[in-house]
Amino acid sequence: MIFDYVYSIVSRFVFSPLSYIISFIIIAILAVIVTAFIPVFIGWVDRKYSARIQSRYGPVYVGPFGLLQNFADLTKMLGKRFIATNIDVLAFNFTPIVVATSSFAMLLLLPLGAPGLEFISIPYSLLFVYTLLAISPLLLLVAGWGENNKYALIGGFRGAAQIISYELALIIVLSSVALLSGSYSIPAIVAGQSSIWYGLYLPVTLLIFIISGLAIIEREPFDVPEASQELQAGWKVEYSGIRYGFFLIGDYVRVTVIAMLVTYLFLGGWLGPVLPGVLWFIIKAAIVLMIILTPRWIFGRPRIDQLIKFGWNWLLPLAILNLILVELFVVL
Amino acid sequence: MENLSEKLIKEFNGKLDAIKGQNNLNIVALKNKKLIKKLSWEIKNYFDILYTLTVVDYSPVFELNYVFSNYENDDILIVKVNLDEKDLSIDSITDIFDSANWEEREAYDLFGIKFNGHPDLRRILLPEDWPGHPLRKSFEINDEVRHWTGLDLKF
Amino acid sequence: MEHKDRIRMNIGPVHPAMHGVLKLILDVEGDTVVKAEPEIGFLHRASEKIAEMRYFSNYYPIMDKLDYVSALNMEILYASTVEKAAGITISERATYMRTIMAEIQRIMSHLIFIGSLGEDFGNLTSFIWALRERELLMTIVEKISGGRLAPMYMCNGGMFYDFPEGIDKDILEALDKIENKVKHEYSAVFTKNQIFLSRTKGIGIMTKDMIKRYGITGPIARASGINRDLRKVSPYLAYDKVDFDVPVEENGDTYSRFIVRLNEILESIKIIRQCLKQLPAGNYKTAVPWIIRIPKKDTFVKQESSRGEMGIFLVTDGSDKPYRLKLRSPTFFAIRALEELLVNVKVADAFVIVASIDPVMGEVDR
Amino acid sequence: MEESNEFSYPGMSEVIFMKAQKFIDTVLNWGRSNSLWPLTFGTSCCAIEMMTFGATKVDSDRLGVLFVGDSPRQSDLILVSGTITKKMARRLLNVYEQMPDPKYVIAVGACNISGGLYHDSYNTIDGIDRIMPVDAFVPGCPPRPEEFLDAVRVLQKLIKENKSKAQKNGKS
Repeated sequence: MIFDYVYSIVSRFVFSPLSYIISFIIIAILAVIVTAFIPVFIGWVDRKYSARIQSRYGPVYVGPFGLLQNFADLTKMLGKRFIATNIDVLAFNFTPIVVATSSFAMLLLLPLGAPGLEFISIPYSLLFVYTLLAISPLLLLVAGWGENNKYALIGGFRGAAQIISYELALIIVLSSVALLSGSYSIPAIVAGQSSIWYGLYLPVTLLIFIISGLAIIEREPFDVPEASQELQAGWKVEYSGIRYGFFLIGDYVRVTVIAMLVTYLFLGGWLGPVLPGVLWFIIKAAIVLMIILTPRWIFGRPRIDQLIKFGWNWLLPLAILNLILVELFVVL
Repeated sequence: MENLSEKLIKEFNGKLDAIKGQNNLNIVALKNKKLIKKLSWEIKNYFDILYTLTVVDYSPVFELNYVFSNYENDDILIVKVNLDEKDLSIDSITDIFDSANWEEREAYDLFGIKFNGHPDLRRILLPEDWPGHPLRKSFEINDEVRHWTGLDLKF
Repeated sequence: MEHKDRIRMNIGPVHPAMHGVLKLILDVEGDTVVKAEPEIGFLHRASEKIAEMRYFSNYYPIMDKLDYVSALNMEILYASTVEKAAGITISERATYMRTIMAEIQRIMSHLIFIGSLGEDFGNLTSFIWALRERELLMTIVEKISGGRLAPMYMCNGGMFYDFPEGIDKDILEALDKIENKVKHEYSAVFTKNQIFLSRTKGIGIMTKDMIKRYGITGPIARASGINRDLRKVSPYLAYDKVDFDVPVEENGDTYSRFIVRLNEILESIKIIRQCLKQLPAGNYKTAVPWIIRIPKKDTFVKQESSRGEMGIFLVTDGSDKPYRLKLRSPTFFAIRALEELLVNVKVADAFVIVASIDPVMGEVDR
Repeated sequence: MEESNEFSYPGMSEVIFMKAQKFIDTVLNWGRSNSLWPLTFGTSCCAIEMMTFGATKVDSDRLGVLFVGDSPRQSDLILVSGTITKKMARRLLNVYEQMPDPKYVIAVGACNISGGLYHDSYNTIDGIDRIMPVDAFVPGCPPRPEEFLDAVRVLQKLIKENKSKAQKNGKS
């Protein structure tokens, strides 16, 4: 636990109440660095990877191998002027701020590759992360309303409908994993997989988790709310400058979070022979990340009614059935 | 096809002229523009669609060329109708040939020919506030026309 | 407003999914379109008026920019019209060369269609792949004519240049590659892709009656079971000397329109191969003076362009310029069908249907 | 501007402020020039070549020109490719005004430079610099996709040297 570690160091030099605040500030700075690193690096991976699929090069000139490309994008967004007309100021600004802070919070709660390497540890971290992921329908509706734009409104409605129909499946799947390990805390879940990974004997659960996870973070093929061909950018259509940059950061952070969750819940986290745990974790998470990034570039986009029908008619019953089976398994 | 134009000419005795010998096209000329609807109903038996409608400005006369075609074979029939400059109006044939709808709107837009009974006779290609009908021979493309942007610019 | 839960969406003329500058005014209830009205005219460049100011030989660049996705088809149509009006006969080699160029252009145009259809239901990769394959043929057009999108290759009486040495080998090589991709890769991305099937099958159905009512021709009509292709009905150029089929589908939905065009690519490949085999020696050009005068007459020529039946009504009066030139464009008629076609579909499907019509606004607005 | 004859040295704080401002400008210009997200205002023939510019052979993404295909709000660069007719001109201006500053314009094709083929048409705008400030022109009818790369390079250079129209007009 990084916070405790920092606090123990700081409290040697500064008296108690102040040291608490100082260590919070240090943690915040560290978290910002980590959070800023993720969109820059994962975004670069995404762009390069998509370029390779499309037999292109992708960014080349900015930094070595174009590594700084997304950093340049964010820098540019900082320097953009703000432009919007007839917006609901509160609703308009609410969404990017919450997206940014919830992305921070998710990374604060998740262990970064080894037990004890999380910024703040609480016993129900998994539930908390789920809550932060599932906050989006509210955000989408508020943003779509606040932007005073028809595309955004339709996008917001679509997004809320989509996420509500998939988040139920996600929480049920999470519960079945928690049931199996007897805990909502990630280290305990990982420790429960020391004999065999949950993903190996719960492959259906893993599949449901990935699908509903993709739907919740609106990654293609589930990007119906922002459907750039129909709704331009859907509920993001009016956002410019760094507000849009927050969404960019939020997008990539949430993709990373889903990849990390898959690794922790189903692929044994940092468990693995010979190599150190962190390395194992990075290898697993990278593979999962690549798998998650791929559908965007090879699938089209289903229609919103097909998507929701799939969610309610297939995914949710399957998840419930899965939960019952796991429960039976645990009880017997 | 020769039969068709002859048959049509017989039916509309005196009102329809045959023009032959031009690139093997079936061309008939309709003398009285009020008969265009009757003729269209007759043509509907043989042809499916209005292929295109060409207006030619021989001021003071505007010549309308209705080109009919069908899906089964290669035949086309051209019906020529002359309109006088003073009375640029003719009955619309949209209720007979639905494909004439936008062609007639285009003729209205570019030549200013009124089609009586057209369901939605508006400009189709040019902005609503465009002055004049540009494809007429009398329309002169001068600097004023070329520099008109329809915008209220300050610089 | 009487309907309180209706939203009016003005889509286009600037919209990532709009083909060119088509504007759609959609009345939307929830996610369903209840009323649609296409609006055109945003690319009306006055091609017909300009024709009255240009010599017959100087009008080719404008023809190029009409249907800019299949520019060579347009050039060939105009050349045929002028030659018919002026009584110029072209050599047999020229007809074969024109057939080859027309079919190359048809493949390129259909590739763009396939790509943009893929893009409109969210698959950007298919679009970039289609452009990649198109680039193979683009290189060949570049080698032959020197131009890319607007090649300016045809002229009155034939072509400006002969085929360069060894081009047939290049063409065959490119065709092999494209045939391979179309048969294998595209079927994986499109015809075997469940999402694509669910997005296109049974969507935007055009009945035979609707096709005839609106006067729609070309691949869209053939997708609805109307077996009409001017290349077969009234063969021009060298189409009566080659063997090819006309792909026809019965359903009339978006999927059929896609399959018809996909199969047309394969048929075009067949035609080009035969033409290259039969290509006779001889003149590629009949000597025609740059400025010609055509006596007073009406000429009407129609040909099968990649989008349907394109026609030119040429009125000449004995001068060196056309007196009136009217272009009959196929998508001008097809776009009007959108008012009926888009009613009661989902907003997302509306875009796929528009893409399946494959409009090129340069040709619609002229 | 009033001219003053007296010459005074800037104070320490002013120097630091100016230096800091210059540093921030340099960083921002670096970001701006390397991340030009285009709004693809494709109306006609040039639009097809513009797509080729983003596709396999030429690949605009190498220069950071990412075709997001999104709204004007998120774009920095408007690629006006294709003839602008009079009906379209007001839409073009409308879209241009929806883009946040600093924004740049590249006019593609002969029609947008001078009218080109359609110079004697009654319905086209002869050169869009008549209605909006243009940073770079791409000649050709239509231009080859490689020429787009050149225009982007020119624009990047202009931005880095603080010479683009947006920066000159104080809108950065």
